Amino acid sequence: MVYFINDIITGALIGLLYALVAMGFVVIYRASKVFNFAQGELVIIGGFIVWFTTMQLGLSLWLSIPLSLVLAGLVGYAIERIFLTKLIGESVFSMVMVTVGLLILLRGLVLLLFGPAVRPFPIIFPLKPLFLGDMLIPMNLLAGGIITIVAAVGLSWFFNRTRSGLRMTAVAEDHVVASSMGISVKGSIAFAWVLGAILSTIGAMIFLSGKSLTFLASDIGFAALPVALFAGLESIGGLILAGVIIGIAQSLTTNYLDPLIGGSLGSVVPYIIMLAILLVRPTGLFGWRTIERV
Amino acid sequence: MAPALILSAGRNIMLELNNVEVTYSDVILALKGVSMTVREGQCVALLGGNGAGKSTTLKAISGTLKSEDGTVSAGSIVLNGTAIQNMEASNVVKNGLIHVMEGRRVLRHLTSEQNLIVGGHMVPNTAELKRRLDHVYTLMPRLADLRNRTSGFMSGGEQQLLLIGRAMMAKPKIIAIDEPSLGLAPMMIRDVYAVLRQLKSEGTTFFLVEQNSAAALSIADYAYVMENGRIVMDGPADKLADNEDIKEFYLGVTASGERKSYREIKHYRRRKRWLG
Amino acid sequence: EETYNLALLSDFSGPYADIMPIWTGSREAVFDWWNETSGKDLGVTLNYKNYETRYDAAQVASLWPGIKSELDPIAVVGLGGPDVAALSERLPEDKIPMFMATAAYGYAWQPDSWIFNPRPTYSHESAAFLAWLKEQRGGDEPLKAAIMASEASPAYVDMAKGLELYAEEHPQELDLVEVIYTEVQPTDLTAQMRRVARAGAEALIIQTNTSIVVAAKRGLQANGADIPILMSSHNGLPASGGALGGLDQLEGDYEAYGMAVAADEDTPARQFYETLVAEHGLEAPWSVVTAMGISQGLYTVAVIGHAIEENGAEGLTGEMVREALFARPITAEETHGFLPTLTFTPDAPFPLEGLKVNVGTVRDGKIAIEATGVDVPDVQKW
Amino acid sequence: MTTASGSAPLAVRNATLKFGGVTALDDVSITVNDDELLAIIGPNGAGKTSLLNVTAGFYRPQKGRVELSGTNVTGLRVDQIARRGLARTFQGTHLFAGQTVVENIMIGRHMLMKSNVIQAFFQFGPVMREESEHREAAEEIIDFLEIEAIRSRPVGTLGYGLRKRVDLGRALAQEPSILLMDEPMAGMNSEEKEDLARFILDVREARKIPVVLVEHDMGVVMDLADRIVVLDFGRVIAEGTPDEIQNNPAVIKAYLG
Amino acid sequence: MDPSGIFPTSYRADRRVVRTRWQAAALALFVVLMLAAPYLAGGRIIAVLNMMMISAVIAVGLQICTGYAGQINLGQAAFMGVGAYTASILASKTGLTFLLTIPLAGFSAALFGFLFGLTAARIKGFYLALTTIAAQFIFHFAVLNLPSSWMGGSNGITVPPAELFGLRFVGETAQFYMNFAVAAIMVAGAFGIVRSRFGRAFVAVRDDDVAAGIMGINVAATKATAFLIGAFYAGVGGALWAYLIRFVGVDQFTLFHSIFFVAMIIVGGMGSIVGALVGVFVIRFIQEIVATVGPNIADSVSFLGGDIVFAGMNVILGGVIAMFMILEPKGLMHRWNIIKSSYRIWPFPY
Ligand SMILES: Nc1ncnc2c1ncn2[C@@H]1O[C@H](COP(=O)(O)OP(=O)(O)OP(=O)(O)O)[C@@H](O)[C@H]1O
Ligand SMILES: Nc1ncnc2c1ncn2[C@@H]1O[C@H](COP(=O)(O)OP(=O)(O)OP(=O)(O)O)[C@@H](O)[C@H]1O
Ligand SMILES: CC(C)C[C@H](N)C(=O)O
Ligand SMILES: [Mg+2]
Ligand SMILES: [Mg+2]
Repeated sequence: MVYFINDIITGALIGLLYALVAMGFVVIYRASKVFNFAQGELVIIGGFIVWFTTMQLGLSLWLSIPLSLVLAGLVGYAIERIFLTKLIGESVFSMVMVTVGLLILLRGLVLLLFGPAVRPFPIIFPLKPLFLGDMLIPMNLLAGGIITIVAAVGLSWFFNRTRSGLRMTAVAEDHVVASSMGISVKGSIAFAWVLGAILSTIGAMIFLSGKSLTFLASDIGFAALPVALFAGLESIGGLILAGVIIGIAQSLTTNYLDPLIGGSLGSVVPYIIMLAILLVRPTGLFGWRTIERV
Repeated sequence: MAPALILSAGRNIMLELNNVEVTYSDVILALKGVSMTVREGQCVALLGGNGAGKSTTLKAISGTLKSEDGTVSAGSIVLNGTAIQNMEASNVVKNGLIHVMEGRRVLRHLTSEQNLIVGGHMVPNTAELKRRLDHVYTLMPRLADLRNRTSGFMSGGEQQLLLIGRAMMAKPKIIAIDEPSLGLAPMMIRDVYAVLRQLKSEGTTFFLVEQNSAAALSIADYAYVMENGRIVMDGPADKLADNEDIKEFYLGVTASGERKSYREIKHYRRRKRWLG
Repeated sequence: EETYNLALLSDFSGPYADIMPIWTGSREAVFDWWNETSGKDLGVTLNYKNYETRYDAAQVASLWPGIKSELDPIAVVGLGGPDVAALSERLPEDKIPMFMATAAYGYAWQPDSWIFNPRPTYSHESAAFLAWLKEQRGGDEPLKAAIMASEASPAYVDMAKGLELYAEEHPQELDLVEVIYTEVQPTDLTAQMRRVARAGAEALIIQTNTSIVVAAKRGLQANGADIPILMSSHNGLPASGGALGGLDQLEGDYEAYGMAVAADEDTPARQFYETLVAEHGLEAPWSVVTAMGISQGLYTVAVIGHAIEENGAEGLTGEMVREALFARPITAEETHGFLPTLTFTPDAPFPLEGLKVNVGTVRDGKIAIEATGVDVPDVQKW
Repeated sequence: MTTASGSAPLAVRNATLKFGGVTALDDVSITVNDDELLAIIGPNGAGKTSLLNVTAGFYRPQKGRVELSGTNVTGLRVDQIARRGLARTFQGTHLFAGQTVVENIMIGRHMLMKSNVIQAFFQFGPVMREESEHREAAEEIIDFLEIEAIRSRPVGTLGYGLRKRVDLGRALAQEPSILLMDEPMAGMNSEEKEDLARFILDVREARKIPVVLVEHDMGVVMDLADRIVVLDFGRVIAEGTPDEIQNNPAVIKAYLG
Repeated sequence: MDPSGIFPTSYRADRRVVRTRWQAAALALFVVLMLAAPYLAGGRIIAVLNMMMISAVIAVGLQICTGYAGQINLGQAAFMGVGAYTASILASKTGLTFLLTIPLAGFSAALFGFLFGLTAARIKGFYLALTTIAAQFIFHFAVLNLPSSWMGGSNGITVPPAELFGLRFVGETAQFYMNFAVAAIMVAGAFGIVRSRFGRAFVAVRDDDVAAGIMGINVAATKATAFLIGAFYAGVGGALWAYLIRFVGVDQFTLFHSIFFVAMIIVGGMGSIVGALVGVFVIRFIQEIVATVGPNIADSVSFLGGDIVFAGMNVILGGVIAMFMILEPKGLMHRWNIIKSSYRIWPFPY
């Protein structure tokens, strides 16, 4: 029973990590209507930046973490400048497809810059787990869970309650309308990518702390995707619930069902849950409903 | 053209189009050298048949052509001394022009009031924002009733009102508005025009594209008529309202001043085109 | 003077890109060495060319026709599972054999193969290790072990399948307490490692990749569990140690495979490596990957040498090379002790008899040979 | 008004439609008789479009029913209702913007065509014949609406007025037995309105189909309509001939001003 | 749009794909060149052409589903996989001839695609696009976890050569003709479909599904049909793939492969069959160039390791796709059409 509860807690925390990565998707979507397929790549880039500042430059964590976040933001900004700015005014679809190109491109660039080697990743959160009686909670996931919740609450306040947030919402609705009202679509998208890159870097730190880093780490992007859809692409607060549900479901499947069937249903379960919810609510739990009017 | 000069004498030019050409998709030439002048405080109407290029003119001014693969391929557009052809739409707004687009483009998932707030996003403080909201609501009480309605679900006319209100929120120097009366009930048209007149009296300049020529000419100081991407006629509004052809084709009254009956129209139709 | 071509398949950018430069550098050094020594005597030059397949069957399949027409190779020097998958049906038709370096695969365990491994399957290797470990431990109860696998590659699943069958058939030897499937880049294995520890595992087999070793190691550390991990050649001690930030992290863990362990000891293999470094421009460090590359090169040239002795230097074909492989054993001397004496038969793609496994470990932060010539137990085909 | 309601081409009975707290239709009943042009007018937000939407099956009323020639079609999908002979044009445009005028009109004929995917794949003779036949019908409509010149222009590049005409053409291509039009005249100048008015009258003459017209241009409505229904706040507040309506004080107060 | 001076005189003529003598001549020349290719070109080129033709079948299917019907599909590789597995299982277990296995592969993929298409009745836009990724994962899971006697599990399945009347289609040349024949039929069929009432219904659903419904088009069924057809093409392509590679394994059909198919139709241009073909050519061509030229560059420039090849390929391909979207968001065919129409009205700009 203790183990069962522990599995639920760990699952929920992993789910929150997914939610954090998914927040990268959502933030970019929420401020620009662009679905960023290259989100997983942003996670690796963040990872490599952290690796570079700690392992290569040898900076202490206190220095390297803020430095990495700034660098990540710059990378996000650069990507936006190079690839997306020129497309403002074109269909959103084109922008989304640019991110498909980016997915392939960034993967190659990471390889070119950092090579394929498996790199040690710094230990950012203590390796010793937290023991609660018989239960054990990995520190990185615990810290990640807290960060996720704080970030989600903060960002959803920002998007829903502040004037800037509303401006970005307008961009997400309709680029042309937003810019015809004097809202800088460029600024909104740039902000989104900076934020998306920073969130991804935080995600990378939690995900990879004390482990190893290769470009395969980008898979977490697609692991987090169901969480984003489950919550609905416009909902930041909803990610918490979605992450917890999916994380628990996945953990229980991996721990109790997979040994029985001898397969890895665990990795598919998030997608199955996502499909199920979308069939009931086609835009996720809290996403904007499609408006059809004639 | 003398009266026009008199009318506009002493007023600054706010918006000027010089031989503007607009090309869509690199091949379709939609405006073929259009020149116009809008002076401060004036209301200038742009009339013309379907496909004449009226909306294209507005889009060229406001910088929203790009999303339809169009560009200003020649000529210049000057707003308050700044050249704005092919400028990004959001910067045109910063220069004081708001374009109320055709097609009822409300921010559909936001409520009516949120739409208005976004419209006033450049307002520096909350008190001022509140004041402008109230101003909109007093001029258009219907919007006050609808303030919490998701704008995407509102009726066509309601959305039209919202767009006008949203433009007002930015307190622009000049509003370029595309067919404000489109889809409005007769009473509502009167109300909307009353609002426009009110704004005009408060000093807002208008660039007005209309099909409802009667309404447009009733408020406009000066009017241009466009056909096929060219200006074919222009003059002070009252002058144009007396023009025979304008009467027949835009105001729907016969030369004798009577309204024609739609039932009486025969199978043959007189087709007369101005050659530009 | 005859020239023959070898096609070298490599993965410079897939999952094994990290070890590829060393691997292919080593085998190329062997070919250079051979050209300058035996090749000169026999009047034969081996010309080789690397092809980037990124460990992707589709890429292999699409490159293959071009390789064939461009190079007309007498043998392919292969890389891993995807090559086998993509070419096992094509090579018999094109009559070109392929020589691998890695352990073999259960799914390719067919008679009349054209693809050959000098080592038995991964499951053979892990079973041998476990048998050895049990002996070390003493006692009669079966050894409890767990294995990590992944569905990311058929080869990974194969590792688990083979060992599962072995455990089933030898219940007195091995009790496989956990078979855990995970991603190639796992999020967190703390929970899984607790399961392993709870089950009382005495060894953890991870023959997949480095990332899983690292995550598992961290998971074990988090649980305060000290269970030795067995790694294979391609994710062995140096690679995993590097990814963990130091070999010392792997103190007491093992690697085991059917070829020489790249330890500090002075062995014939080590000496041959030094020759290659000194005289043939080899730049790779002395590591298991280097050993893999050299052993692959050595048995390949040995077979080609046999074929030339048999058929003369002229008109050598892939078919003759394959015949030569079966015709006589490749002795341990010929491979400078990198490999045991190999006796191939048409029954299997790897030698079924005389198989030996070496075990390496980390002692005092250094790689050391723990055991040599460990017998491989009888693993049934699965 | 006198036709036995059982066989009226279209009847909406006691329809009530609510969206959350908003009542778009409140117990609305209308009947459209054979070969009649019924106009629906009312202030903005009165529920005119909603009424058409309920009729076309786009919204499902909470109460009440919709009958086409006496058969109950409430709850059917829009396409099923369209196949039962109801066509409509839209407020604003809902054309297929990337397609040419001909293609838009051919889409209107989709449901009248019968070929299946396999035939289409192999392009057998019958498919080609069917295509040609329907293309001919489409061309007739193009001729009729006098849009030959823009036949192969993508609709997205047309001005509003022409789009409205294409919209009508597409509805006609469905060979409907009843036609609903939502503000067809909006955005037109009087010359264009005259053209369209003529087309509407011609349609009735040639096809003898009843038309339901929602329109704000009183000139058009008064001239064309046989009968007018006035909606306000989702309720029918008046019904009658143009003359009756023009002088109805409730209508003047709510709508005409 | 037509070149100037072409006035079709019948509706049938107006529907033709090949409209001018030049086009007919170009097409004929192309066919002749293709038929002669095995005698003109080396093995590598034939291998590349084989890949291109198979990709073409799959990309054309995706074009119908995504470019025409607007249902973004990131599961095309999974559908291809279903086809490949079906053909492999049928061929290896029942010894059925490829004349049957190829269409059956198409049908089984179509069934799988149809099931996903049904979800399109409710789920729309990006949500749908992203749910098709689920197809990918579910396919993967199913193959790996169903008893391995069914689909070979992780071991994959080896495929016997395609055979007809005792004639074995092995070797590049024989397979080349088989692929060419199938690809030609499939592409011709695609032209038929997109110009039929179905093609128009797809476009209608894509442009405005509300209006499409009111036109009497069953929107849900149409979307499902689009998926069905797209998946059918993928299945046929998968079967050809299986016969070419002679081995199918689950990692030949990953999300990455799907993304590449999407890239092909983007580069070529959405909503155009020819565009899909152009896109296949461009993407595959770049892939091959990088794969062949890359190692040589790496060899001659010593400080570049062999590892730049794939990395470089990704950078170039990703860069090309991104650049395409930035410079030519509507794809190559769009540019071509503009060139054509400006040529038509040249020298007058209007
Ligand atoms: N995106 C576009 N691409 C190509 N041509 C276009 C595009 N938009 C408009 N046009 C063409 O430009 C011309 C002018 O169109 P515009 O929309 O400005 O007309 P309008 O005067 O506003 O007409 P309406 O009163 O019908 O709204 C028309 O002939 C139209 O076909
Ligand atoms: N889907 C919906 N959800 C919520 N409210 C709706 C919805 N559809 C319509 N409404 C509301 O119902 C009322 C009637 O709308 P409707 O579109 O029928 O008006 P209308 O008579 O056509 O007006 P107009 O002349 O302006 O087009 C409006 O107040 C509108 O806001
Ligand atoms: C070194 C690697 C290529 C080993 C891998 N497990 C294989 O497929 O054989
Ligand atoms: Mg217009
Ligand atoms: Mg309406």
